[in-house]
Amino acid sequence: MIDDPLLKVLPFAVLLMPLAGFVVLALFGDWIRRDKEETGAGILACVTVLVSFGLAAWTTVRLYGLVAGPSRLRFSQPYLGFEWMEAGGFRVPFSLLVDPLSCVMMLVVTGVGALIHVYSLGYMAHDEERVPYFSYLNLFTFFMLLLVLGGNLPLMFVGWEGVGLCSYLLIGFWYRKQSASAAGLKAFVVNRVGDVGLILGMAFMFHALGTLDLVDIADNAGSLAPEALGELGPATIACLLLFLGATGKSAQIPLHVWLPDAMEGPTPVSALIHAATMVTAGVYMVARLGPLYHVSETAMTTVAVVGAATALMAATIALVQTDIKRVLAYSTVSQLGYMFLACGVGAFGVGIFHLYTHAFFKALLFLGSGSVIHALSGEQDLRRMGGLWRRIPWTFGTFVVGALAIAGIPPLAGFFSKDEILLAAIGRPVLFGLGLFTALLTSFYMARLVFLAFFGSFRGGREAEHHVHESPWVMLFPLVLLAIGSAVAGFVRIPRVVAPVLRLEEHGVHHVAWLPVVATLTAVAGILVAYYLYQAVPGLRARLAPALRPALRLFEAKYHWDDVYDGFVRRVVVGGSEKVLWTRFDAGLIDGAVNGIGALTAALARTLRPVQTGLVRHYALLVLAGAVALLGWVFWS
Amino acid sequence: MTLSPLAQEALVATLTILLVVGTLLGLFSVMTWVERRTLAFMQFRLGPNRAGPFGILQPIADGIKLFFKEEVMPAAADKWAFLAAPVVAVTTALLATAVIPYGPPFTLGRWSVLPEWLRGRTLQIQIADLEVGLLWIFAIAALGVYGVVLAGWAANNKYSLLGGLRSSAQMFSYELALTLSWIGLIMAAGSFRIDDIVAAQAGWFVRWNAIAQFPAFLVYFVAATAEVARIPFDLPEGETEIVAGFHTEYSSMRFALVQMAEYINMITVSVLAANLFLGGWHSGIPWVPETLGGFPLGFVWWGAKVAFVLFVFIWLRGTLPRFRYDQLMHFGWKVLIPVAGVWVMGYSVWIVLGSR
Amino acid sequence: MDAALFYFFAAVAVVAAVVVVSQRNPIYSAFALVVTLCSLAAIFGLLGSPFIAAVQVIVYAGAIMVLFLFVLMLLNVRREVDRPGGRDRILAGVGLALVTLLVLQAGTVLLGSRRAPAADFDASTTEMAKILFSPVFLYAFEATAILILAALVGAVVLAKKEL
Amino acid sequence: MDHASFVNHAVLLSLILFSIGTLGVFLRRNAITVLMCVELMLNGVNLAFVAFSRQWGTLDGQVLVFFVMVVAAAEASVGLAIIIALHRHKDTLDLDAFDLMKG
Repeated sequence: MIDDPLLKVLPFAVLLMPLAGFVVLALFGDWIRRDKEETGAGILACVTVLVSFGLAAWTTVRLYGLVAGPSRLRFSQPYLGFEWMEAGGFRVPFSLLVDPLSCVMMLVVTGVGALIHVYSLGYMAHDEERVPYFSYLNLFTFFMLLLVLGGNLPLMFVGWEGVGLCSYLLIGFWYRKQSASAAGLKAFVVNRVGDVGLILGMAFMFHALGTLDLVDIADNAGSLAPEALGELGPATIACLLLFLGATGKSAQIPLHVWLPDAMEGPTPVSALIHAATMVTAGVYMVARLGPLYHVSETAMTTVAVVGAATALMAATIALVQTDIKRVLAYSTVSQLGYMFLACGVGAFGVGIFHLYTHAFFKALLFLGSGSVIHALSGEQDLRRMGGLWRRIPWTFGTFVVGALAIAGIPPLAGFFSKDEILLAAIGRPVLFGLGLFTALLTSFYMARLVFLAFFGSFRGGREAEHHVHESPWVMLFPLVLLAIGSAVAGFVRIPRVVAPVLRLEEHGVHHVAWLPVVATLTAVAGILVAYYLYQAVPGLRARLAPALRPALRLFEAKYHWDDVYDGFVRRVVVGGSEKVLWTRFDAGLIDGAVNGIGALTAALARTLRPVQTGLVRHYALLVLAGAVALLGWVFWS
Repeated sequence: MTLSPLAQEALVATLTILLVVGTLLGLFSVMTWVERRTLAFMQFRLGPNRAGPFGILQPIADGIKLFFKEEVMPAAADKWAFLAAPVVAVTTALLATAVIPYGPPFTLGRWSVLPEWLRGRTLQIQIADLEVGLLWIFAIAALGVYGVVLAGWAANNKYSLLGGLRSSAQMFSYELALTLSWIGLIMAAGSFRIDDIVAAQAGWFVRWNAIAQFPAFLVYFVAATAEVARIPFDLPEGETEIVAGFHTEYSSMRFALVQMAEYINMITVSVLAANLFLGGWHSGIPWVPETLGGFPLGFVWWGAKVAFVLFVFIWLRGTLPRFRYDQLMHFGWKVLIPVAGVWVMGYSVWIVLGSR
Repeated sequence: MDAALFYFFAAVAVVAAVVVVSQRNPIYSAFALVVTLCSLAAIFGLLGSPFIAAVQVIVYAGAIMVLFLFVLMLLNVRREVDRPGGRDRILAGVGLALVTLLVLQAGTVLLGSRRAPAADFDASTTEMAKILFSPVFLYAFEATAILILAALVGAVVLAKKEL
Repeated sequence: MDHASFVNHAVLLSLILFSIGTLGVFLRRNAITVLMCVELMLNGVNLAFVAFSRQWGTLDGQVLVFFVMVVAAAEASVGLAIIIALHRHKDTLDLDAFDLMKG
């Protein structure tokens, strides 16, 4: 156990900075809002997160200096000194966990978060409701930090629900727009389904291991008997239930439907919550509980299959989307599937690695798309863009870096992490094939996006063309930094960093020499196809379309997920509620009981009312009589 | 003649009481003359100088005059209350003097005129040496309000009633500041007993509370002036507004009683000022001997201090105009009490820090 | 000596208390109550509690009763109106009966638990302060400060015509 | 000589005062007098506390007396303020005049 006085305090400081920002903005927001021109609220929010980042970096450096020595370590569990819950053997202290994994997550959250806060200064400059926006953003950062730093599952769950709440608030931020508030509700409701799994999973976990402490879970998991494929042991049940929670938060099949709709929120929110941080919480949780998942073959397989299927499905949907943000949203879903694929084949560190690189380039892409939208005064439709690279060169440049990174072109960040995932999956031909094919699709749809948006001629009309303008420096600055990050982040070997946390032996990495070449070629191929279809020979698309019609129609309908859910909800839930719960249960039983009690009380009151004469002396007499009676009772008994 | 110890105690106590009350009553008469003379000098007049040398017999003349005047009682007055009020006033005024030490403890010489058991005995002119001395004074001062209220109410005269209300409001407003100004002294001495507070001021005169706790002294002096309704705080008897306040309807000996109560109160606060703030019977210079030829010099220092404070009261009367009533209340509640409160807090912090 | 004083003050207190209740003029009641309070203070002193005795006079006689008198004068209350009526008489009868019962009950209990005074008893101000500022009573003591403040504000709000 | 032998009688005195106060509370119609009678009751209780404190040789009773006084002060100030407000409202202090449950 690392016992360092500073590490007992620093994580709390990291955690509480954004909370402080939120509290100040929430309490004194009206006062700050009074001056219309100033951006005080935003600057305050940025400063708190930046300070938090600085403290996180300090924590990391400190920790790194301490763990350089022995390899088997129990990591620091700073403890606030009070139990949050305690009942019998069930004990939940308010403790945080500082280890390399949470440090990586913490740095990603605060680092990317800070850049997005800064970006928001520019993006939200003209919004009336800046103050609530920044306060939500700060609150989100706090909960996200709680999620990644929480030392036990219940604490993590608090963060988990908190980010869900902030996500809901921010998706529906422009609540006057019907679709936005609907999307917020959808995200919330869909996530609830996953949360049920999470809570049940926690309960099972406690049942199986007798602890909810993350370090203890990792330590005790090894003592459980391995459970083979199809065997329904406690670990399998717990893992599957928890994974249900993960699919909710991380938008995996079957609970992925909320994420594309979540794009109704402001673009920086999409970048922060729905690309870089919150949606990766599921991956983080699975990786964090890696030692437990290892016990259950079933769970591992489920994770891998769901991940791969989601990756492929989302990538195919992304091919046909015309909304720039929706393309990126499906891309996110797909990349999250990738991460789960990595986890499912046992390479949890690699999953985290991809999470980490993905945070850079996907935040970059979202912010870049935000910059494009900003430049076009709110236009999001790819069909009304084109030729923008000349007009907004900085946005274009950084966007291309991000696109190449996600496509997996060396030496950008995406190449390394994707290469590692494929390497980890190489023993499973089907999964490997799916992964490789998804990589091809990824590079294809990203290239399509770039070509449609930035090349060719402008299709948005002459009037709109005049207004196209490059974004202010507060927006470009984070883009540049993220572009640099996307370029170099891959050189940090995250899997090795987090290995001690995951209790994984440093298995001999057998390099497969041809894999990088194949992966690169796949990516290049995707780009080339896109180039031919969208740039060099535009007519080719029309000729190919009839042949692919059924597939394209399926993609455009998003595999009918929403229709199925809609049908189910409308028939079963709404119908059942109306016919049984509302008319019978609510109106009949509950209302009847309430009204009955009310009537009874009224009747009783009518009989007792004469007692209330209103004369003080009568009351005094009664009090005295009561005292005499009481004294008599005490005396005579 | 030999007496039992209990009888000895009783005899000494009775003598002390007689001495104190007699002195106070005498001092009251003298003070009326002193005040009039002093004021006259300040205003380039002569003042009463006819009766006796320098007019020193003037108080006796006044007394005789008042004694022979007709007593008038308003028809609508509440008889018993009207008669009781001056008595209550004088009683409370005298009760307050019971716990005050008058001068230092002294040892009687072995003079042959004294009975055997008194020779060489150490005595102090103090009626009761209570552990809660200052609290007693505070309590009795609180009761002093009743004389005023009763007098104001009993006469059934609106000027009296208003005067009574004003007086009582003023008295208990300033009582708070008065008491708060004592807290610092009590903390410094660690006791409510007045002798202890005097003892805590022994040594160099910088240890006198008037210097060591200057703000408290300021508050005390102002509040005491208001408490005994002296100029500039003599609103209760502001003759331009409410005739003579609560004692408008009093005449003859009852008027004299009311006056007596006021003068005794003034003497009490002066003695308290000397005892609590001006070092009591300590000379303020350590090398001055305590006795001179068997005579305790403390009486000299103590008497000088009391006389000085009394003089200042008269001096104020000759110098300052009267406050307006709202100014009076404003000053008492919003200036004096906060100052005293802040001083108490600051001083207690100082004590806590000092004890570290 | 002490006992004689006690019985004297006890008699004064009881007589004055009867006057408080029987007087129709509330001003007389108030003065009678002051007398009761002061006699009680004397009794407290005789029971060896000088601090409580002083506080009794300061708080009750010096503050609370002055407040009563003030209000009486402010409202210029003279006499309670006579209003003969059966209701009052019934009330008085029932009240008297109940009080008698109370006295009988409590008296039996109290007389049954006679107890000689403790041998060592030190109620000096210092001892009082020690117990008052001990953790047992400290928070209650601080709470009374808040209570007084609240009462002050409440009284101002209630009694003022317009704020 | 046991100089506080009258302690038991002090307890009785407290009972007497309490009863007189209680009687006053319903015999008097004047609101202020009633309030004074309540003070009388409280004082009876205070005396009991002091007497018991003397009997048992502990100071807890005295501390409670202190608290009772504080509460009595608060009660009197608020009570009198209410009486002033009532008097302004109905121009009387007769308790029986205030028998309406609303303004």
